[in-house]
Amino acid sequence: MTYQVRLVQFEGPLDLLLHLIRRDKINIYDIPISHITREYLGYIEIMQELELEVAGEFFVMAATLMRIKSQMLLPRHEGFEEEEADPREELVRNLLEYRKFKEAAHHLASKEEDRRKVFPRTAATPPAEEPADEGFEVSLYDLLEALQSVFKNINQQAVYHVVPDSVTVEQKIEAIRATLARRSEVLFTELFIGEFAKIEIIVTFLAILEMIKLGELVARQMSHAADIWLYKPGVDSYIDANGSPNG
Amino acid sequence: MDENTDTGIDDRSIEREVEALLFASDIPLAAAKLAALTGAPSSRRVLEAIGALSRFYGESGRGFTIVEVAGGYQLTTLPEFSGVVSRLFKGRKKAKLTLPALETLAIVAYKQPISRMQIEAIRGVNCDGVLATLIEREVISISGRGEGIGKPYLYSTTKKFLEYMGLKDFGDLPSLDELERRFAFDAEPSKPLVPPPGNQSDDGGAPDADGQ
Amino acid sequence: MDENTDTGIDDRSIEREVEALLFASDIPLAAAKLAALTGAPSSRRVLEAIGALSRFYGESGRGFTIVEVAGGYQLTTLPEFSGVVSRLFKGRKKAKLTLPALETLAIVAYKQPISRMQIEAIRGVNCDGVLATLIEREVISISGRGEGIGKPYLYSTTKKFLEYMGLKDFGDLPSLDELERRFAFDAEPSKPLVPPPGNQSDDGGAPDADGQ
Repeated sequence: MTYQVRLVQFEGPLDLLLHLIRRDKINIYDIPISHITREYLGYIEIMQELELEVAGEFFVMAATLMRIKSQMLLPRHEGFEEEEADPREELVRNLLEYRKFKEAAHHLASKEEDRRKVFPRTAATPPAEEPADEGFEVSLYDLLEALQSVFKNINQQAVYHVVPDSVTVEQKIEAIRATLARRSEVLFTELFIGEFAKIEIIVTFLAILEMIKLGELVARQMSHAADIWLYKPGVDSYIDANGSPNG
Repeated sequence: MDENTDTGIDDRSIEREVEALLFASDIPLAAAKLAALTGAPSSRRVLEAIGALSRFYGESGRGFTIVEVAGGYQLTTLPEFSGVVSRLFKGRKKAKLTLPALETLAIVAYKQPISRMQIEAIRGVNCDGVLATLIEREVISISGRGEGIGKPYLYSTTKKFLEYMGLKDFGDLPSLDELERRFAFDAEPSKPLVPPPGNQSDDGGAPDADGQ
Repeated sequence: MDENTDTGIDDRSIEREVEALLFASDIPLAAAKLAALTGAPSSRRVLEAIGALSRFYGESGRGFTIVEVAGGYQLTTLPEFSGVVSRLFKGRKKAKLTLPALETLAIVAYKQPISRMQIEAIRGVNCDGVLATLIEREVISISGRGEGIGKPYLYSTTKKFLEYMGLKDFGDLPSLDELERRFAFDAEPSKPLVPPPGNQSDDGGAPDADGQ
């Protein structure tokens, strides 16, 4: 019996129905609903006998099939046949739609198979960056420590300011870029001067982090607990946001 | 960079830079991107370089070649080395996608952007697990939210989908019509039981983009 | 495989397999490993193949070469292309999170667990899309449900958030809870110096009404 092997392969009720249609060479546009319902229920029974877990969707479909079957048995009104919807219509549409994608899935499977035979480069190792010149690069931990003192500072001032408009990280990045265009370095704490709203400080902090990530900023200090300075790294091969060479 | 010169030296230097870039990249690179990075005067010049490299690899019997995939170009090993390279990656290579995953992926590819509910309406089964797998494999991603109750997430395929399948672009996939025609052996009903698609928009599940 | 033959054909096939392996590998491969994978009769034979490949790359002016590193062999671009290749990677770093996403991430990081409504109250704009992106990027996740109407989902950052922020010294870091205490985020002035928020819900400056 090939049943057991095949059963577990059905992905859902539509899959099972398509299998039955193919197996019994049924015209999908004119499904003998009594026959297909009987076969379908037979499969579900076997699945249960084998104590396979039958997903709820299979039972929903069983109910649908039985409803269609009973509708088919109702007498048809003479002369109105044209306008009366065939009870099978929706099911057939679903089957046709599903079948297309099942075919597409097989197509993808063969593409996947072909592609798995070839291997792209995996070693995407960026070239080493230039070594740090003075001091050492600070970690996120150091930056968070520094941020902490910024917060302490405003808490002591106990001033509650409202930011006029929501400040974006983008705007902050622009502001920091502008500062660094004028000067080669800036104190970490300096960037927070005049900022009292927490959200604004957070946004500034995030802007600094993002610029460090993007390689636009380097944070260094001469020793732990010393002031943190932010520098512009080497400017030679800088690329702007549009990806066009700029240096 | 330089003016558009037609000296062989310039061509050769673009070719070498293109080669170095393709070699260093782990993702396909578009011709326009390669042109911008190398300072080549045009994408056409880049394509010439790619053609020249490709011929050279073939003639000199390299173990790799250049393929066009996901809207760009990529170096890959030749299929004939699949055995030996697979041995290298043994145990490390990700499993093939399962049939349910491929089915779901196919639906997303053809109907994107599409919600989970809409996918489930087509497949007739719950798709939570498969969607999570596909997102994890980075072949689909959440691309937005739909209208209606709960503003459902909408899913679309990623660039990595094309790369994973080795497809140049979506035109590389058979059209839905073409897929349907593969079943032409089915006896057509004398009068169509199912009306041509496109004129029922009320079933809530089906997106309306399936007309073509 | 075969007996140790000294025909050129056999050498050439080992050479091509070695090339395909070096090409595809993400780590340096030792000669012995290459011998085992290709079925070359000896490491010496592999070294000969590597030598031949290396000479060929040099003579034909390839953009890459073979280097010996960490006890193995690896293909790598030539130093002269480091400029153009680093532009490639620099450009890529940009494609990380968008700025609205970063802003939302900042709010989640410092106010977690937090609902979408609360985030939107701070940012003053709809955050559906960004939240979906952040979830997909696995830097935040749904961590529970809040009180009140509809029991809204609450969002928190994930471990991956720390990785994303470039955190190397993971273990040394204070937990976010600890950070929050350190930053005394919710410690508002005991007597508010300005009227409580509510009359300026669009400003992003008054996120604290939800305190305790």
